[in-house]
Amino acid sequence: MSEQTTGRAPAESAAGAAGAGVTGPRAGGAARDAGPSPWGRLFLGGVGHNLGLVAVLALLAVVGVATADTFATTANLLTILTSASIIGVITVGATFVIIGGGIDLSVGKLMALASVWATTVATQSFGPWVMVFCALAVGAAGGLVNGLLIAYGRIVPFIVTLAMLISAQGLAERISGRRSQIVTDPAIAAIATTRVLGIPLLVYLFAAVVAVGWVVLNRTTFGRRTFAIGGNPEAARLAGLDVRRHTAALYVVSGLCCGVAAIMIASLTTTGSSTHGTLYELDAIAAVIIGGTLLSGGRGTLIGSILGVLVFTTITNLFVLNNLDTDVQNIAKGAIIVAAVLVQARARRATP
Amino acid sequence: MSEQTTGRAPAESAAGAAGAGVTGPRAGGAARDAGPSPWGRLFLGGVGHNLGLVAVLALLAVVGVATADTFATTANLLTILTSASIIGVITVGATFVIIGGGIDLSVGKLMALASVWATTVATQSFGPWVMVFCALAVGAAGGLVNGLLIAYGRIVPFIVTLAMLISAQGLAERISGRRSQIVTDPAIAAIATTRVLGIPLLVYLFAAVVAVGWVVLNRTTFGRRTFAIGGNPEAARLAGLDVRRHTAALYVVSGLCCGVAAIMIASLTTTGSSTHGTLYELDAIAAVIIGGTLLSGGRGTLIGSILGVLVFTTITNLFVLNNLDTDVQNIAKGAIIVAAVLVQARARRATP
Amino acid sequence: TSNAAPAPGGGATAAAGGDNAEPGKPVTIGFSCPAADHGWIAAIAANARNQAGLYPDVTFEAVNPTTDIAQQIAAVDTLITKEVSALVILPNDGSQLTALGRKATDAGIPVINLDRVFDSPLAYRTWIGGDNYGMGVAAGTHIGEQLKAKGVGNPVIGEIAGIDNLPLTQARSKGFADALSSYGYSVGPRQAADFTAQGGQRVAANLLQAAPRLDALWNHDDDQGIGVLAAIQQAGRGEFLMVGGAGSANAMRAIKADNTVLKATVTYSPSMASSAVALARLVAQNRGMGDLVEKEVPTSLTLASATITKDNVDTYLPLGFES
Amino acid sequence: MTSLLTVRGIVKTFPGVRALDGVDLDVAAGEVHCLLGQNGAGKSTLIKVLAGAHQPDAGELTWAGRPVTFPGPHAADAAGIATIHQELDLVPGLSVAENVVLGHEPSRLGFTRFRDAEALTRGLLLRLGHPEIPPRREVGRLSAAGQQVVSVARALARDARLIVMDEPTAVLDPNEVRNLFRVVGELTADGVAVVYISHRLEEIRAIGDRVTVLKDGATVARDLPARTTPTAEVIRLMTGRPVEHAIPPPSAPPGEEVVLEVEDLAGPGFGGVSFTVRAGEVVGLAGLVGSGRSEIVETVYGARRATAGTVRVRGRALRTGSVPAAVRAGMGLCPEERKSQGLLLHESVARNVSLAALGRFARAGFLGPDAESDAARAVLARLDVRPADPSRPVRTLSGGNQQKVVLARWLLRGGRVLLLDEPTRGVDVGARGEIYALVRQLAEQGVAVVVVSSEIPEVLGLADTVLVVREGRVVRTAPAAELDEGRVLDLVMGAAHV
Ligand SMILES: Nc1ncnc2c1ncn2[C@@H]1O[C@H](COP(=O)(O)OP(=O)(O)OP(=O)(O)O)[C@@H](O)[C@H]1O
Ligand SMILES: Nc1ncnc2c1ncn2[C@@H]1O[C@H](COP(=O)(O)OP(=O)(O)OP(=O)(O)O)[C@@H](O)[C@H]1O
Ligand SMILES: [Mg+2]
Ligand SMILES: [Mg+2]
Repeated sequence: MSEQTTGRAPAESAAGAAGAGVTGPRAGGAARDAGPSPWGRLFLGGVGHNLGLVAVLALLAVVGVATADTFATTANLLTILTSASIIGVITVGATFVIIGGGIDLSVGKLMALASVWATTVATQSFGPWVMVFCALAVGAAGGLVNGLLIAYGRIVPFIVTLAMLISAQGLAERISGRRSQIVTDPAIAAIATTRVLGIPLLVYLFAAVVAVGWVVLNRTTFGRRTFAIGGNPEAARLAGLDVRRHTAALYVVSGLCCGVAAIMIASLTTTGSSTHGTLYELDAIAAVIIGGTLLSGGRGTLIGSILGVLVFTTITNLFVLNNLDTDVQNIAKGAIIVAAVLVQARARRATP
Repeated sequence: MSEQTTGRAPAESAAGAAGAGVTGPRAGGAARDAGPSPWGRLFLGGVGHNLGLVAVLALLAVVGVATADTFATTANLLTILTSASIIGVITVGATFVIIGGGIDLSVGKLMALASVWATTVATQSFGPWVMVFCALAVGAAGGLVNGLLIAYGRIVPFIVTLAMLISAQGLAERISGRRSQIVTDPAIAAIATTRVLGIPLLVYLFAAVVAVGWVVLNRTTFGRRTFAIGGNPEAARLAGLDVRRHTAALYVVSGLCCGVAAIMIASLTTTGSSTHGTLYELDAIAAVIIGGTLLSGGRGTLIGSILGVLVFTTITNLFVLNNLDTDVQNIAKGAIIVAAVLVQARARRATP
Repeated sequence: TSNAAPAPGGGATAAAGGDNAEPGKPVTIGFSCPAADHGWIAAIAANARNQAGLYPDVTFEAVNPTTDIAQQIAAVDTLITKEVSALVILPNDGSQLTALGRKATDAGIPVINLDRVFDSPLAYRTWIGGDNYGMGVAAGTHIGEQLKAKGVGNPVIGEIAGIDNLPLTQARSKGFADALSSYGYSVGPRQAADFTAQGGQRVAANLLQAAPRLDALWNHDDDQGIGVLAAIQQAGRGEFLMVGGAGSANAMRAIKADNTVLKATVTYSPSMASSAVALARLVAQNRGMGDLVEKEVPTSLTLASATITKDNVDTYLPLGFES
Repeated sequence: MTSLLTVRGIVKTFPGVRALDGVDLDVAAGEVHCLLGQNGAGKSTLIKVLAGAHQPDAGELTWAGRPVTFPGPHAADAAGIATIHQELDLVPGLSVAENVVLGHEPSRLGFTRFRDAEALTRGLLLRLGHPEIPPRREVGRLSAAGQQVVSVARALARDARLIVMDEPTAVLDPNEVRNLFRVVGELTADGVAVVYISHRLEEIRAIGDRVTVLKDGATVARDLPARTTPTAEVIRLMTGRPVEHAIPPPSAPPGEEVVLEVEDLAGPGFGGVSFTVRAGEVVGLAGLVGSGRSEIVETVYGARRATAGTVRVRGRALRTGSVPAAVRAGMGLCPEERKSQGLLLHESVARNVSLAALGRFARAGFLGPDAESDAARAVLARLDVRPADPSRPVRTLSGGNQQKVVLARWLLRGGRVLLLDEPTRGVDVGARGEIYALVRQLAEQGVAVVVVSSEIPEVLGLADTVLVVREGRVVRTAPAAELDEGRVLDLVMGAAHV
C-alpha cells in the first residue's frame, strides 16, 4: 500500500488514488487475509508487509560479505545485534506512540536522564535492583509528564516532547554535574558482558522487549485500542474509549522503554551520562517510518520498526568494517536510506 | 481555533467544536468577517491569532527588564534581532513547507553545506556575487532534490529530508575537510558589520525575507495554493492544481531560504563550516508550530512563526544576560516552551 | 587562512633523539579518535598519521573517527581483534571507554591514552595529554598580570567556555578562576558555547550585551574564537583584552598582526598526537625514551600550556593548527 | 436530442476491483440527467472519469461531437465540465472566495485579485440564495450545509456546459434543496446540462428529465423518462430485486419503563431540552440542518459537555461529558459523519464492529487470535452486511454497508439506548429499507431509540414521538400520529415561513 511509505506526501494521495498501486477494496485484500492460522497470519503480515526491508537487509548483507571478510562471522552479527539492542528497545516504545498518532522526541534524553539518575552514588549504594527500579521510574515519570501535557494539557506532542528533551538534558547535566558517572555495581556491569549460549544478555533483553511489545500491540485490548486511537481518535472516542488516558499511557510505555534502555546503555558503556542518546529521537522515528508505520498514526507493524533499526545498524557496521570516513559514511547513508525506502515501496506495491 | 495549538491531540476536536465561536452559515458571524481592507485584515489576522505569543514576548520582556539592566537597551534588542535573523530566515522557508503539508529536517545542514560551498578558496576567488550565487544555488539544488524525491518519488518528507540532512552534513565535511573556512571577502564579511541607521544589515535582510515571504504566502496565487495543497491535497488536485510540481517548489523555497541563511551565517561568524546549523531543524519546526501552524498542514501564519523565533531568541538572551548555567538554562527552557504554548492556547480559546 | 592546504602535521613531529630513531622491530599501531568538525581534532588525526609516516617500522592502522561512543567501541574492538601491537586512543568520553581500555590491556595490547583520560590506570599503559587546569591557570595569570600592570581595580572579566559537559572544560574554568583569585580578581559573566564558530558568535554577541564594559575575556577555544571575534567586531567593541585557547594558526596570525582584541592564546597543542604515536612505537618495541635514563616509557606525561603573545608568536606559528 | 456527452463502454479497474464494467451514458444539452444506482454501483467513479480525476482502462468519451480524453482534472475543466464531488472537495483553511476560484484565481503577475474573487463569489452566493455567507469566511468554519453551498458555487463559477452533481442534497434541508433546484432550472434553461446523482428518488422525479441506472459498474437501463417510470421499476433495476422501500409500521406499542430521561439539557447552541424515551420507543428529532440536533444527541451521549441539565439512564444520572460513562450505562451512538466520526477506515470490518465491546473478547486484557471474528460474523449476518467477510477492510464497503457496520458495533455491545444521527444519509434505497427494519426490530426488543433525520417523512415514519427542533430549542413534542409533513415543515422553518 503506497500510503504506508508515502504518508502525507501531498499529491500522492491523489496520485495514489489515480495511479497504480493502490490496493482496491475488492482487491487481494481477501486473499491476503485468508492466511494460514490467524496467529501465523498476523506475524507473517508483519514480515510480509516488510518484504522490501528484508530485501534491503539481504542486499546489505551481500555487500557486507563482498567487502569485508569479517562481516559474516558470528561475532560480527552479534555485534550488530548488540548495537541494535538499545535503540531497538527505544524504537519499540516509539512504535506504540506513533501508531497511536503521536510522536516522542524526548526518548534519547529521557534515557540519558534515567541512566544518570540510576547511577548516582546514592542510587548505586542501594544495589542493582534499586538502580533498575530507579531507571524505570524516571523513564515512566518523564513519559507520564509528556502524556499528561499532551492528553490533558492539549499541547501538540512535538512541542511537549521537544521541551522534555531540552529539560531532561538540563536535568541530567545538573544531576551528574556534567560528568560521566561510573557504574560500580558488578551486577549492572555484567549485563553487557554476560553471554548465555554465546549470545549477549543485551540481545536477549532486546528480544524480550520486542516480544512483549509485539504481544501487547497485537494481542491485547490495549494494543488494539492504540491502533483505533491513532487511526481515528474521534471515532475511538465516540466508541467509548478513554482516548486521553490511553494517549497518556502510550507515552508512559515509551518512557518505560527509555528506562530499560537506560539500564542497557549504563551497562554497555559502564557509565550514566547526560551525553547518552543524542539524536536517538530522529533515529527511532526514522526506523519506525522506514518500517512502514504511518507518521499520522493508525497503521504499522512492530516487526517493520525492528527491521528498520537493523537496517540502520547494519549500515553503520558495514561502514566501520570498511573503515570509511565519517563524511563518506554520511553521504552514503543518506543515499542508502532513500534507496531502501524506494525498494520497499516498490516491493509493497508489487504485493497487493 | 483551538485545533491550531492542539493539533492531533485526540479527544480535543470534539471538545473544541463544542466550545464557543461556532458560527453556522446563517449565524451572525458576518460582522467579524467584514474587516477593514483585505491587506490590513490579513496582517491583523496574523497578529490577532497570535495574541498569546505577543503576551508571552511581553512577559519575557518584563522578566528581562526586571532581572537585567541592559535588557531594554537598543543594543541588546538589536542583538536579539540579529540572533533571530538567521534561524528566522530558515523558519520562513519551513513555514511554507509545513503549511504545504510537508516537513523539512534538512534546513540546518543544507545551510551548512551552502556556507561551506560558498566559502571554499575556489568560490571566494570569484568574489562576493559568485559566493552569494553559489550559496543560493546549493540551497535551491538541495531543496530541489528533496522536492523531487517527495513529490515524484513519493517518499515521506520526514525520511527524504532526514536523509538529506545526513548527506549534506557528510558533503559539507568532505568539502571543508572538517575545518572552518574563513571568509576573506570583505564584502561578505561586511554584511554582518554594516549598520544602516544604526540597525545591522542582517536585520534588514531578515525583514526583507519575511516581507517577501508574507506577500508570497498571503497575496499570491502560489501562496494561497500552498494552503490548498496542505489542507486538502485531493481537493487541490481535483481543482486542477499541479500538486506535485507545487510540492517540489515548496522545498526549493525552503532550500533558497537556507542559501540566504548560509550567506548570513558565513558573514556573522566569518566562516563557512559543517558545524553550522546543528539542530536548526528542530528549532525551526518548533517556532513554526508554536506560531500556530498546524503540523499537518493547511493552516498557519508567517507572523506566528516569526514570533515563535523571537520567543526562542529572547529566552536565550535572557539566560545569558542573567549568566545562568547551561543546565539550568535547559531545564527552564523546556518549562518556558510548554508554558508559552499553554498561554497562547488559552488566549486563542478566549478570542474566537 | 585555513584554505591553504593544511601544513602536514602543523610541523609538529618529534625530532627523534638518542637511538630512538633507529628502526626497531616492525609494529602496527592502531589509532582511534573522535570525529569532530573542529580544527583541533582534525590536527590530532593528521599529526598522528604524519608522525607514523616518519617511521619505516610502523604500520599505522587508523579506524574511522566517530562521535558515537558505541561506534568507537565497535571500531576499537576490531583493532583489538586484529591484535595490533599498540593502541593510541583519544576517547569520545574517557569514562565510557575505560572498560574497553581494560579489555585491550588484558589482551596484552599496550594502550596509549591520549588526552581524555580513562578512569582507571589499569586501562592504559601511558597517558599523554594537555594540562587543562594549567591552561586555565596560564590564561588567568596572563590576564591577571596585564590588568595589574594597567592598574585596573575591580575588573570585569568574562569567560566563554567550550562544552560545559566535558571534564576538560570544567578543569580549564577551575584553573582560570584559581589563577585570577590569586590577583584578587574573579570571573564575571561566564557562558558556555559549543566549540563551533556559530556557538561562539551567538554566546559572545549576547554576553557583550550582558557586560557593557569588559576588561578581559578568556575564550577557551580558538576555533569557536573565530565566531567570538566576529561578534566583538560586529558589536564594535575593543575596550578589552582577549585571550584565546588551544593555539590555532589563525589565532596566532591575529596575535601577530595585533589588530584585534586578541592579544594572547594559551596552548593545548594537538602535537600531543604525534608524541603519542612516538610513545606507542617505543612501548610496542619495548624501548625507553632516549633522553631519559629509564628503560621504560613513563606512565604519564602532562604537556605544559604555553602562553603565546606577540613577542613569542613566531616560535609557535609552526605548531599552530588550521581551524 | 443531440448529445452533448456520449460515454461508451467505460471500464475502470482498481487493483482487484472492476468499479466500472462497460458504462454507457448520453447527456443532452439542457437536460437534467439522473444517474441512479446502489451504493458502490460506480456512480462516483464514473463522474471522476468524466472529471479527469481517473483514467479509464477502456471506453470512449465523445464531447460535443468529438472524441476526447481527459488526462487530468484540468483537461475536463478546460472542456467545460464542472464537478461537485461527493466527498466535499473544499480546502478548510481557505476562505469561501478562495475556494470558489481555486485553480482559476483571477490574478495579475501571480498576485491574486481578492476583490474580483470576492465579487464573483458574492454574486454566486446570492444566486444560490445564500447572500449571508461571507466570502471571506474560512470554509472550515461553515456547517456542512454551508460547505455544500460553496461547492455548488464553485461549480457555477466555471461557466461550464455540463455540471455534474454527486449527491449534492445529502446534507441540505428542504428549503435549500428547493433553492438548488431553482438554480438547476435556470441552468438547464440556459442550455447547460446537469448530471444529477441522488439516493432520494423523489428528487429525481422533481427535477430529472432522463434516468440512467447503473448496477455493479454497468449500465442496466438508459434514458428512462424520469417523471413517468414507476419507482418500483427503478428500484428493481438498481437492486435486481423488488425491494420494500416503505417504512414498516410498529408492530407493538412501546413499553412502560422509562429508559432515557433528558432534563433541561443545555449546551452551546441549544437549551432547555427535555424528553424521555421508554423501552421500545422510537423518538425522532426533526429540524433543519444546523438546528442543533446533532449537538443535542452528542451532549446526551457525553461527547460534548453540557452547560446545564441531567441525563438519566434507567433512573441513574450520568456523569456529564463522559462517553465511557454513557457507554457503560448502555448507550450507543451512530454519529452523523460515518467516515470521520464512526469508522476506522484502515481496519477490518471485524475490528470496527468489536471496538466498543473489545473487553468482552479479552481475558485479562489479552485477546485470542481473532477472538471477535465469530461474534462479528454473527452480527454482520444478522444485519445482512454484504459481503459478510469480517476480515475485509471496512473502507472497501459501500456507504450503506459501512453504516450497517457502525450499527453492528452497538448491536454487538447490546445496550439499552441507541442514538442514531442521520442513519440513512447517503444510503441507497435497498439498504435504507434494511436499516428501517432493523430500527423496528431493536425497538421490539426493548431498546430505546433516538433518531435524528433531516428527512421529515423518515422521522414521521419511524418515530413514535417526534421532537421538532428549531435553533436549538424544542418547539414541539408530539406523537408522530398527530403530525404530518406540512405541519412539521412549518414548525422547523419557524414563523417566517408559516
Ligand atoms: N465542528 C464544528 N465546527 C464548527 N461549527 C460546527 C461544528 N459542528 C457543528 N457546528 C455548527 O453548529 C451548528 C449546529 O450544527 P449541527 O450539525 O449539530 O446541527 P444539526 O441540527 O444536527 O444539523 P445536521 O442536519 O447537519 O446534523 C451548525 O450551524 C454548525 O455550523
Ligand atoms: N480509489 C479507489 N480505489 C479502489 N477502489 C475504489 C476507489 N474508488 C472507488 N472504488 C470502488 O469502486 C466501486 C464503486 O464505487 P463508487 O464510489 O463509484 O460507488 P457509488 O456508486 O458512488 O456509491 P455511493 O452511492 O455509495 O456513493 C466501489 O466498490 C468502491 O469501493
Ligand atoms: Mg458515490
Ligand atoms: Mg447534525
